[in-house]
Amino acid sequence: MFVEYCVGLSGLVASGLFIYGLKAMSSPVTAVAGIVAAGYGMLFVVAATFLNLFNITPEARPNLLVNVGLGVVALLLGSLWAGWRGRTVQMTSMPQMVAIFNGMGGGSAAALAAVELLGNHDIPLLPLSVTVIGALIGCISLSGSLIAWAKLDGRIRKPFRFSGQRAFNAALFAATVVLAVLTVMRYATPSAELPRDLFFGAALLLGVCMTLPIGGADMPVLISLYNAFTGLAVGLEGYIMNDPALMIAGMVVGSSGTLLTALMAKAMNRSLTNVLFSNFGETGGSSKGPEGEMTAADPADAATTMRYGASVIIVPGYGLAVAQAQQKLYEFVKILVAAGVDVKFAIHPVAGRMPGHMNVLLAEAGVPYDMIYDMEDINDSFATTDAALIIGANDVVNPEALTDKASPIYGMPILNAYKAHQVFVIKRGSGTGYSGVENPLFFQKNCTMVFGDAQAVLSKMVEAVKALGST
Amino acid sequence: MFVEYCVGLSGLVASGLFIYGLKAMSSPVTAVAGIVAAGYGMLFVVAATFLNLFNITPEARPNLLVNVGLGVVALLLGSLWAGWRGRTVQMTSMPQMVAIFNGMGGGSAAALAAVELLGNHDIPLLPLSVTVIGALIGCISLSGSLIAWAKLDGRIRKPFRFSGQRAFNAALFAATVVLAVLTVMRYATPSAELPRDLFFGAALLLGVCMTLPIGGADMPVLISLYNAFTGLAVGLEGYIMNDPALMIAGMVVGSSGTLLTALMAKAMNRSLTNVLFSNFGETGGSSKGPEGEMTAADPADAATTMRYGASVIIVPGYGLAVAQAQQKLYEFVKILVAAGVDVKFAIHPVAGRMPGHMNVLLAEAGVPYDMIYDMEDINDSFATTDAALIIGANDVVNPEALTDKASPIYGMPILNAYKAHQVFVIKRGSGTGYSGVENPLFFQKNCTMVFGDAQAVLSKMVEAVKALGST
Amino acid sequence: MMASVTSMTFVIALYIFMLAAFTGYVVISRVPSILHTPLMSGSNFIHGIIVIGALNALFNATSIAEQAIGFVGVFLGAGNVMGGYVVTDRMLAMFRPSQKAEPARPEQEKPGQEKQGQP
Amino acid sequence: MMASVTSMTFVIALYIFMLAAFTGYVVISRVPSILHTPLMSGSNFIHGIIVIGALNALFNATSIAEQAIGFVGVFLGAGNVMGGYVVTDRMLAMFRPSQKAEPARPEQEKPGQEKQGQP
Ligand SMILES: NC(=O)c1ccc[n+]([C@@H]2O[C@H](COP(=O)([O-])OP(=O)(O)OC[C@H]3O[C@@H](n4cnc5c(N)ncnc54)[C@H](OP(=O)(O)O)[C@@H]3O)[C@@H](O)[C@H]2O)c1
Ligand SMILES: NC(=O)c1ccc[n+]([C@@H]2O[C@H](COP(=O)([O-])OP(=O)(O)OC[C@H]3O[C@@H](n4cnc5c(N)ncnc54)[C@H](OP(=O)(O)O)[C@@H]3O)[C@@H](O)[C@H]2O)c1
Repeated sequence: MFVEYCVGLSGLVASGLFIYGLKAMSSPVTAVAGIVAAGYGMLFVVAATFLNLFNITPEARPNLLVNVGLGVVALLLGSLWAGWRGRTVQMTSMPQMVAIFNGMGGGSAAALAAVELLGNHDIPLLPLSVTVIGALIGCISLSGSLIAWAKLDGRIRKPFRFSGQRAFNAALFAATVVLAVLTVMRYATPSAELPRDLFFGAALLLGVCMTLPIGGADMPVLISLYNAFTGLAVGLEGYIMNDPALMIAGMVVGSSGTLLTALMAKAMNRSLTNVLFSNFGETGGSSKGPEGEMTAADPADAATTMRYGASVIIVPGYGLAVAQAQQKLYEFVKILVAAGVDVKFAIHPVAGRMPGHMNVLLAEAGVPYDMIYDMEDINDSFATTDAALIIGANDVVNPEALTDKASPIYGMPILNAYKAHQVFVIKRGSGTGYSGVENPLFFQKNCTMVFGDAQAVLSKMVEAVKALGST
Repeated sequence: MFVEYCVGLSGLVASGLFIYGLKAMSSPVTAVAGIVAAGYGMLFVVAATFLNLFNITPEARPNLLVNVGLGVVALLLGSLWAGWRGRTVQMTSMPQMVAIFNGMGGGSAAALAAVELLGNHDIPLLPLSVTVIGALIGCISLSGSLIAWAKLDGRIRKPFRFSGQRAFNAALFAATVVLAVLTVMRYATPSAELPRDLFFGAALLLGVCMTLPIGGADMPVLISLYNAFTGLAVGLEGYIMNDPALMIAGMVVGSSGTLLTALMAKAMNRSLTNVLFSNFGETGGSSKGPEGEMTAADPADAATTMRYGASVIIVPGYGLAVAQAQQKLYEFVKILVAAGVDVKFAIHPVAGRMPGHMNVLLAEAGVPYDMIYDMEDINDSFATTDAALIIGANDVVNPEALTDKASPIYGMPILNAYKAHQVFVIKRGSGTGYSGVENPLFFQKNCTMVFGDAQAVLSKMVEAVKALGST
Repeated sequence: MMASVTSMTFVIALYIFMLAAFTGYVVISRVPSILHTPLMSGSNFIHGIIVIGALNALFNATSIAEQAIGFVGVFLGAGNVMGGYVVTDRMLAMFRPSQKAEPARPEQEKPGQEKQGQP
Repeated sequence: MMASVTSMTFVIALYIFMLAAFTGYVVISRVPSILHTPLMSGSNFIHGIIVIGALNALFNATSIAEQAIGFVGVFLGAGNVMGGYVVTDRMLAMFRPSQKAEPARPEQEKPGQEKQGQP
């Protein structure tokens, strides 16, 4: 009894700390303290779980030592591997890393369900159903997250599509549900194992098939969705384990993750169904528009113009992240600032491929806060600025979003870079952005293209301005 | 079983609606929908409670009809009386009305506990203790709220104090706790009833004695505190009734009420201990300062000056509520506006005696939103305004708060009415406000006093400007 | 004493209390001070749910004393519910922007709107 | 299978789910979009608590199959916990205003501050 109380109360403390931590994470000022508090909660509750060793079932007692050994080894292996990966991963690969860790959680929930379904415990109908539902969601989250990881990491480059895919997925889903029902009724059937094993296989396959057709650019939204899925699975498995801490932590994540997914989709001007079923992220990704009127310049000329300008606003986009050029960019900016140029960064809320992507990147490069401006705060300044330097951004500066009702991005607020006296654009060629639409800004009179990889171009720019000296 | 499920789920729905309702109440736009949703939740859960009639204990079955009859009569009587009182009460009497309703809730929780303790149910130690603690808190809330009501309603005019009162209260509290412990141990003692009855008596007395010494002006904070108390009592009694809906609703109110109390105290520049133990609200309430330099004028003169001014800012305060003069005030304002005067209302966050007091009053009189300004928004405008009209406000325009470090209200932000070209003050005499400090503004050169009850003075002003015609 | 489908252990009760307390805290923490009074009476209304506890006690009353106290409990609880509701509703009705048909400064009426902040 | 002090009925479980879901909703509803990524990884970390469920299952394993699956479950869960924590911590560290020793625009860093609104 005493042990049970300790374990139960440790879960209470931990779930309280989790909620506190999540709440604290709603502001950058308190966020660090929040995650640390949640971390202590986790440490505490995991440690307390070992008290359950005084309480294991009689049948498991002979295996005690082996089981504990396995548990400790698994804990160490899992946390060391993930800790090492997490420490060393590059900031630009963050989304796929989160995808893996999330998939692991879903897998853990599915494994837990599998253990429950393995032993012929006499589980009543209701908990049994909950177990199976949790397993289904956990499996989808596991295999789906792995596909999302592979896509973001460039292991799967093309979305995998065939005609009738949607019908196939629907049929697969139906089959999985049927297998789930059969699994629940397994006590009534003579051969219990087959439907159960098939069920797990089908659920994993479902996650794969659901994720394959969705474009890589939509993956952040999907990862957030699978995050909510894992939370839900954890909550449901918590119920069958009679562990309210699992239920609470899982459900809190399930609901907050769902909301977060919706908020992300909204910030991208999309709906969730649109993300899941319309494959918008890939259509026309390679369409080329009229190129005739683009003016090109070489990096040194552009850099010199900016060096002798009075003010420059920098608009970073996804291309900056791809080129990993944030350090070089800041180096360039520091030289401009030293030369007396007034430099500001303008960040669009959905620049890049994940929310806050550019803020994270620039923060990593060491750009101070007070140089970074939100869209609302800076949009009026473009008209009075000498030069706007657009680096690997496209959709977020597309004036068509303001004017062309037929455009797929119509209605999205943009950064008014087109109003600047002179606009420089660094990009590799005439590739379109995420939405696949042409950007008329690039054909404007006051716009000069500087073609090349952002990292390479910026290196040349740095050299050029350095060569000018600081006079 | 079916009935039990229905009742259990009705509680689930109701507590969800309560939480939704409270959340919606955090913005004026959604608040009405929120309280309506919570109302439906309550209706639903009360109706579902009657399903428990299929489930009563065998011993109670012979009394079924009588009990149901009593229940229905009590429900009707209680809700009709309270509904009638709630509909007809004047807005200015709102705080004391809330106090009564809150006390009723506390009393209901205490009564529930009493019924539990009456029957010799074999309650285990833990629930028994929870019952008694809930009873204690409920009783304090009941009798304390009644005293608060009596004070606010003018039935008890003077705070009741004697030397050694604090020691007496401490002793009473100790005695109550001892009686509570005896009650919990009643199964061990031969005579069970005596300590229990004494306990209830002592708890009720404690509520009275705690509240008596606190000044009437501090009552709103105290009512909010007792509101949290009742919530806590309800939550605890919910535990012994095995009713999670009660637990949730009670605890939500318990915690939100505590926070609300702290926020209120903070808005008044006080701490909660300060409110409970220092009696600040009454000290020096009748001290008279130097009167020599006050300039007085009669209502007609003051009104005429304003009528021919270009701009007037009106600062309402507690005295407006006392005089119930909000309608007259708006009548006066409408005439000024018709005559082309630019009139604005400036509202201090703690003007009046409850938070948002002035907003409620002016809204009641029909003053449109766009004439009402927050302190931050209007404070810079006083310097460029022809006349400030202060009606029954005192502390909130006291410039001492800005300059005099020794003043008890030092540090409170004020409305800068003293900067206006000309200041008119409507009050009955030279009485001080809530904090009991003299207001140097009234002795300023540019300040003219218009003595009299606000309602009477404003009536005269209305007559005076009407007589001038609208030219 | 009541429905066994809602019976729970003490530890589970603590979890529920924790969650409820936290919920109350978050829900209220951003209320503007102009709404403090309606909020107070609104939460006052909500703890009126004690009336269903009192009703259950009265339904199971076996002695005159229990009936009497139960009756008082239900009466008080019903008063809390109805009074709290009516008073809150009346106050909130005054805050309705439509009342004066002047929907002025609507953006100020959503004090808690999400705002994209700078890190 | 686990401690009886935390056993609960289905209805009680629904109450807990409801409260937890609501809590998650309120807690997140005002997060600025710049924090969406750390928040995602932070909540990812939190559902890593599944590792204690997997640990309990492993501790009670009686067959090789149960031990194997339990081992995998604990491994995955531990990875979720540690990975989620490390990644979140790293990202949030970048948002620390002290990093660049330029505590500029601190008022923008509290996007959700209570604001006295006009009714
Ligand atoms: N932030 C989010 O949460 C999120 C999530 C998912 C999707 N989205 C969407 O992503 C878009 C973001 O807009 P954005 O303006 O940042 O990016 P974008 O519109 O996707 O444009 C990126 C541009 O960068 C260029 N580029 C690629 N690699 C480069 C390199 N190595 N060096 C230089 N340039 C390079 C590309 O042109 P070239 O090929 O010619 O070089 C491309 O036009 C929006 O449509 C948004 O809705 C946002
Ligand atoms: N809002 C809240 O939540 C709250 C709650 C509790 C306490 N408080 C405190 O209450 C104070 C509020 O300041 P306040 O400026 O509104 O009021 P105040 O400082 O209390 O002053 C009220 C003034 O009204 C005058 N008055 C009274 N009855 C009148 C009548 N019938 N006709 C005309 N005048 C009348 C009084 O002077 P005469 O006697 O000379 O007429 C008195 O000086 C602050 O100190 C605040 O901290 C606020």
